[in-house]
Amino acid sequence: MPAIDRTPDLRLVGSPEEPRDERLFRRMFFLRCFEEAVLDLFSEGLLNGTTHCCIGQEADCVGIAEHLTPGDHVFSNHRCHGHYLAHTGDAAGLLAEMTGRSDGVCGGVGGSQHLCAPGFKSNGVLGGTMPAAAGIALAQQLRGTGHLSVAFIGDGTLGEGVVYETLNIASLWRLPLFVVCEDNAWSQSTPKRLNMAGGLRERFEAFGIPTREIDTTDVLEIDHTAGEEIAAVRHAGSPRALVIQTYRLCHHSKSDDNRPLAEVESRWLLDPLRVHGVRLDGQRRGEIESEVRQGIGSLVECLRRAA
Amino acid sequence: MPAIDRTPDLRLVGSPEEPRDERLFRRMFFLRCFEEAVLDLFSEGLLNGTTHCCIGQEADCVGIAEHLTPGDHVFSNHRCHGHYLAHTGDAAGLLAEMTGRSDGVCGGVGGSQHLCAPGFKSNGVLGGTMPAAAGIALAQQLRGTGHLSVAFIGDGTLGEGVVYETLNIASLWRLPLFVVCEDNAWSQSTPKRLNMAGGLRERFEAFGIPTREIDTTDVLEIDHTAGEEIAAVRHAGSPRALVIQTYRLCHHSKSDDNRPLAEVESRWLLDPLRVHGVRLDGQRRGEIESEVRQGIGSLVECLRRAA
Amino acid sequence: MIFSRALGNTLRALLERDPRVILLGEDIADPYGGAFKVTRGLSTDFPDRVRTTPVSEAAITGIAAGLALEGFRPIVEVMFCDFTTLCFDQVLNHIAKYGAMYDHQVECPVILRTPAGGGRGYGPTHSQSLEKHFLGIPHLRVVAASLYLDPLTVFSQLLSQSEPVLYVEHKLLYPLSMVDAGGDDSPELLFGLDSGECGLPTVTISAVPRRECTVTVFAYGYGAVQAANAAWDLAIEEEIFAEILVPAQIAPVDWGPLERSVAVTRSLVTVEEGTAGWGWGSEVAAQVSRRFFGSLRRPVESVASARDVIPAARHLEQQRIPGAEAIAQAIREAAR
Amino acid sequence: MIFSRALGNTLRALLERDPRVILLGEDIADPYGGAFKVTRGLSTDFPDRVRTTPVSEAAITGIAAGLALEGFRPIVEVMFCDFTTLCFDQVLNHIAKYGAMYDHQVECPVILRTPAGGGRGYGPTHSQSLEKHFLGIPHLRVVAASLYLDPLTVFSQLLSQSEPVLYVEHKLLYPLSMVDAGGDDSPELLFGLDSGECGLPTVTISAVPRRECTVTVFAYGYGAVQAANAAWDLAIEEEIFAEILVPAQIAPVDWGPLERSVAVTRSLVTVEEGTAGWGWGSEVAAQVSRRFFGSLRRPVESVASARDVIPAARHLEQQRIPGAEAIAQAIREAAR
Ligand SMILES: Cc1ncc(C[n+]2csc(CCOP(=O)(O)OP(=O)(O)O)c2C)c(N)n1
Ligand SMILES: Cc1ncc(C[n+]2csc(CCOP(=O)(O)OP(=O)(O)O)c2C)c(N)n1
Ligand SMILES: [Mg+2]
Ligand SMILES: [Mg+2]
Repeated sequence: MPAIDRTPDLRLVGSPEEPRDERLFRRMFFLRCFEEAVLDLFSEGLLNGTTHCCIGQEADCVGIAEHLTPGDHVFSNHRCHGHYLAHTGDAAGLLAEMTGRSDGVCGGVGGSQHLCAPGFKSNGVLGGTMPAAAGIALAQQLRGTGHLSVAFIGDGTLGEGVVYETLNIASLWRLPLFVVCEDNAWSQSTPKRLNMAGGLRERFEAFGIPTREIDTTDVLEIDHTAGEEIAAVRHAGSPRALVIQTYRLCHHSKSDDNRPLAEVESRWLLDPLRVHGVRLDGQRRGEIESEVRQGIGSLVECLRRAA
Repeated sequence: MPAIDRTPDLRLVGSPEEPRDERLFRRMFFLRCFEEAVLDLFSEGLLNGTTHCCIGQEADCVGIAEHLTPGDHVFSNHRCHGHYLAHTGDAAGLLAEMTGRSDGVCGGVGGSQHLCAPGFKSNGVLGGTMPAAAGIALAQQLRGTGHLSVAFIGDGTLGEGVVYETLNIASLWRLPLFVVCEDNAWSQSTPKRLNMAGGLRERFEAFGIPTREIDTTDVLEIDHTAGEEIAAVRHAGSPRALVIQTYRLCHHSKSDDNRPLAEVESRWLLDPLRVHGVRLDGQRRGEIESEVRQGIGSLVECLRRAA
Repeated sequence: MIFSRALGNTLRALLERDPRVILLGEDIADPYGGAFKVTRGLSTDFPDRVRTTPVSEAAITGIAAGLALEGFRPIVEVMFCDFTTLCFDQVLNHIAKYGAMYDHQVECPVILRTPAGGGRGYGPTHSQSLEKHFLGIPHLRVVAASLYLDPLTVFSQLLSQSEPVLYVEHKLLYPLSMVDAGGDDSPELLFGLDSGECGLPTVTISAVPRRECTVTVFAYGYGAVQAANAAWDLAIEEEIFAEILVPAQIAPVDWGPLERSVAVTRSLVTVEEGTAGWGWGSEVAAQVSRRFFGSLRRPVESVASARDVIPAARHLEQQRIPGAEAIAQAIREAAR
Repeated sequence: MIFSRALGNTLRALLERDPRVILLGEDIADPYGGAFKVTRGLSTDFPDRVRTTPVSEAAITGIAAGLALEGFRPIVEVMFCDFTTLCFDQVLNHIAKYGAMYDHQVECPVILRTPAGGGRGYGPTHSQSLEKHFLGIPHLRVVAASLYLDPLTVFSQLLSQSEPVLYVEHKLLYPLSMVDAGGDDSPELLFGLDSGECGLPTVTISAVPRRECTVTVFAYGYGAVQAANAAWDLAIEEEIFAEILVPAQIAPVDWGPLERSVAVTRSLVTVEEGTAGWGWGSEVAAQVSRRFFGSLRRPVESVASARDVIPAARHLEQQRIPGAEAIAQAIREAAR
């Protein structure tokens, strides 16, 4: 098994010099292509186990990552590919991990839900990651680093009690914790109305945590809002929450989707690639897409050869 | 060991014919005398283990109990003597339980924190009683009984995640759950400001649960409010919360009190016995007090002889 | 019929015949019907009594406790056994305590069902067999799903009594066919039923009658299937004859059936998928070593998973979870 | 010096010499200093690093996890062992997993300390010894407080390594004096130290040298104190000589010291206060029965609590928790 090269591929992650619009598009498209490749590999039987793609939610991943600096920390959940890739650019490591290779992110032990890199971790046990993220924020506070700890959770995860225990302590101790709640309106097979009473934003505010709610798949809006919110966490050194109303365009994991077809279809109109893609010059967009496709393609090829 | 008589003593619980003002006073004084006796017995070494008295919070116990009918259910916590006595009048059973007698409420197994009677239970594991209370409410709903389930919790217990899990489900399923949060400003040795971020009422409202907050030790106010709130739960068949700002005038358990003396002393001015006691004719009040003292006295005597 | 279907039919039958039965669980409603599809169809027919819940393992377990205290018979599906950790307090400090703590004035017969085990590449937090941590909780029964005993028989017994239960379903059983011990599914193997003392029987499986067996294998879950296969192969290929005992209830252990077998074979292998150490097999080995002190031919062999997390990568997972060959090897040792 | 003081001094010393040490727990701040006063004085001197927390066992354990992942050495006080059930998910699915699950890129050396055990009439939810449910969690060490080993020695070792730890403090130890094994506290008993392999030693206690002992007693917590007393009485009054082994670490078991003793006595009693079945003693009995197959003189005796809740009433409590006499009786049996 030839070792893989895990240095981020600029065709996928873009370069800092690239115009922001293009770079954001490239990075979202990178996540999309990666996950589409993953789903293909599953169908082919080359991957096993389970996986949770974030197709449709790429703007969250990319928009937040824009504002993090080395020393910040991200704690992600089961739906972590996008968060991981936006944070690290390490497509090769993640694909290797999902293939079960020893040169994967976690040597094949973690698999799709349990990733780890400097400043990044994920765990598939819902909600239980929240206090760990708060503990990391406490470490940052005690060290006086000025860094922050980001916790990504889904709407369904608001069912878990430990989330509230954590919000209380984070607020009480003024921890630099930034909670990003990706509200995609569904929790596995369960629509929000069967899962959640009261308000989403109120659940954070009840603990004295300033909370912003945006209903968008537009990466520029997310980028902008995240910038403000993250700056505010850094400035005040205390927690904030951002609720993003979004939608998952793919299955919950691999093949489980019982949502009304019309609902899903209507949401494709708000596909973040589409929303932001129209802003790009058509030709430039085509170039970016083909670069990303090549990047992912060569990666998949490399792993396919090794399999 | 002679068997004790567990039929409620009218000197303690009063009779329905008694004027309400007098009866409410009698019942609060009953709780007070009982617990003072308990603390004495501890000092004498006749009781062992631990206990959590509700001295100062009697108005909550008595005021709520006024509005419950057979078929309703109360789930109480570690500080359960008052809730139990207001619900059952069973002073003999409770004292026997705390003495470790086989004819105690739970045969001496439960002790001070784990009581059980028809329509009543308590458990000393904070917060964990909330879902059980909700489950009882669900049973009542499924049976269409029109009854309700009351859960007593303290302010500190709002630290436990399972409380929020339960609030969400109770609201979502419209369960006839009535949460009474006795906010006595302290959680064991910890003042609220070191324990709690954000607002208390907001924590219930965030889940869509109508919540009323009253700052009082006046049994009439509590009686009145509880009457309205309980009627509302019965009528709508859905959950409500009542937050009562009160104060514990005794130790947390037996001898642990590090609260500022001045704070405690100032709260004695709002002793519910005093607040309501002034409404009574002095002589009548004296009669009631001596009846209650006699009732408790003879009970203690009976157990002392058996010891 | 495959196990998941048999189990779904069982739940349906219980709902039909016992109005006290209520099903709670995450994503158990139609059209999804649960992560492993066991409850598919049930919420459509019993909308009030089959309730999908928020992602709140502790609360739904506690709500079941309240229902049970009021005379209902709640059955909770915990989506993955890995998340029973979140129910641990409710089970240990509430559900299993209420009866005894209140001096038996009440009963709290909650049943938790949960899919356990690896072999599907789900990784460290979705592949565990955590039942070992629930064994030995006073007043809690732990029961394991099996292909050899109709789930309706099992659940009927559980509903006829009043102790709470953790019912563990190995995920690899779901797609497998139930084995009709009396039928011709496995004409070669001999099946028996020792009704024991706990109300649930222990199934015995062997290629030859007990008196010709030289080793007893005590196994449950998917391990029982692997052990039965191993027993057959060893009988055919190596003339090693093992009697497999598959208890329905794994805790408290019903010692009678096991003692009757070990009294003959005087050698024992335990098989479980949980990690080694303080597991099911430890208690069994301790007790059997005591009860048969001086009369066992060999020390008790215990087969279990490595003391480590369960990796996602298939080849790594297979190294840590006991496979057919590990079981066969233990039987060979024990038969000597 | 009494144990609670020795432990408090230890925590103080750790705070002084290791800036990575952070203490978290409910009501641990001054003037209260914790339900058992162990941390008294510490928050006054280290206000940032000794933090009283809300009543949120899961979150504070998880916050400790985050701190540990970032290089701190958090020590969490869980007010009663009974409430470790609420930390169970954080310990099992997070803290104990991070190292291995992330292929050892990180470490998560959280230490949970918790008062356990009965004897004080606190009733069913405040008297338990629940450590048995944590034994056998891969990558978790379980360590028991003891009068025979300075807590500073223990905690220094724990801070020198990177696995998470559950440290169980039997409540009845708090007011008892530490025993200086080399000193003249108990001039009659012989004390020894087998340093073993796990980094923490096992203390040996006996009235006569090992070669004259006919039974080994493996005990921890308050049971170790009871066992040491029983050993002395039995030696004086009945000429029964037992060697008590008190391991600092109870899981994983450090087998070396135990094997060296049992190799001589060929008879073993285990003592624990947790309920019987799937406890510490079960694993020990299983392993010793295997390792000494054919050479033990008698089956391993296990002393543990009844399989039931712990009643509040003192006389009922005493019936369920093993007392000195139950331990002495087991030693008599085992010495035969
Ligand atoms: C503690 C726990 N309970 C249940 C699950 C199973 N599960 C995995 S994802 C999921 C739904 C999560 O919904 P949400 O938080 O909205 O995230 P999304 O999947 O929509 O991104 C569930 C129930 C889990 N992983 N962990
Ligand atoms: C799960 C759990 N954690 C901790 C405790 C210990 N404890 C007993 S009472 C108490 C304080 C409770 O405060 P609050 O809810 O405000 O009730 P109060 O005592 O003021 O009536 C604590 C921490 C417990 N009993 N259960
Ligand atoms: Mg969602
Ligand atoms: Mg309080």
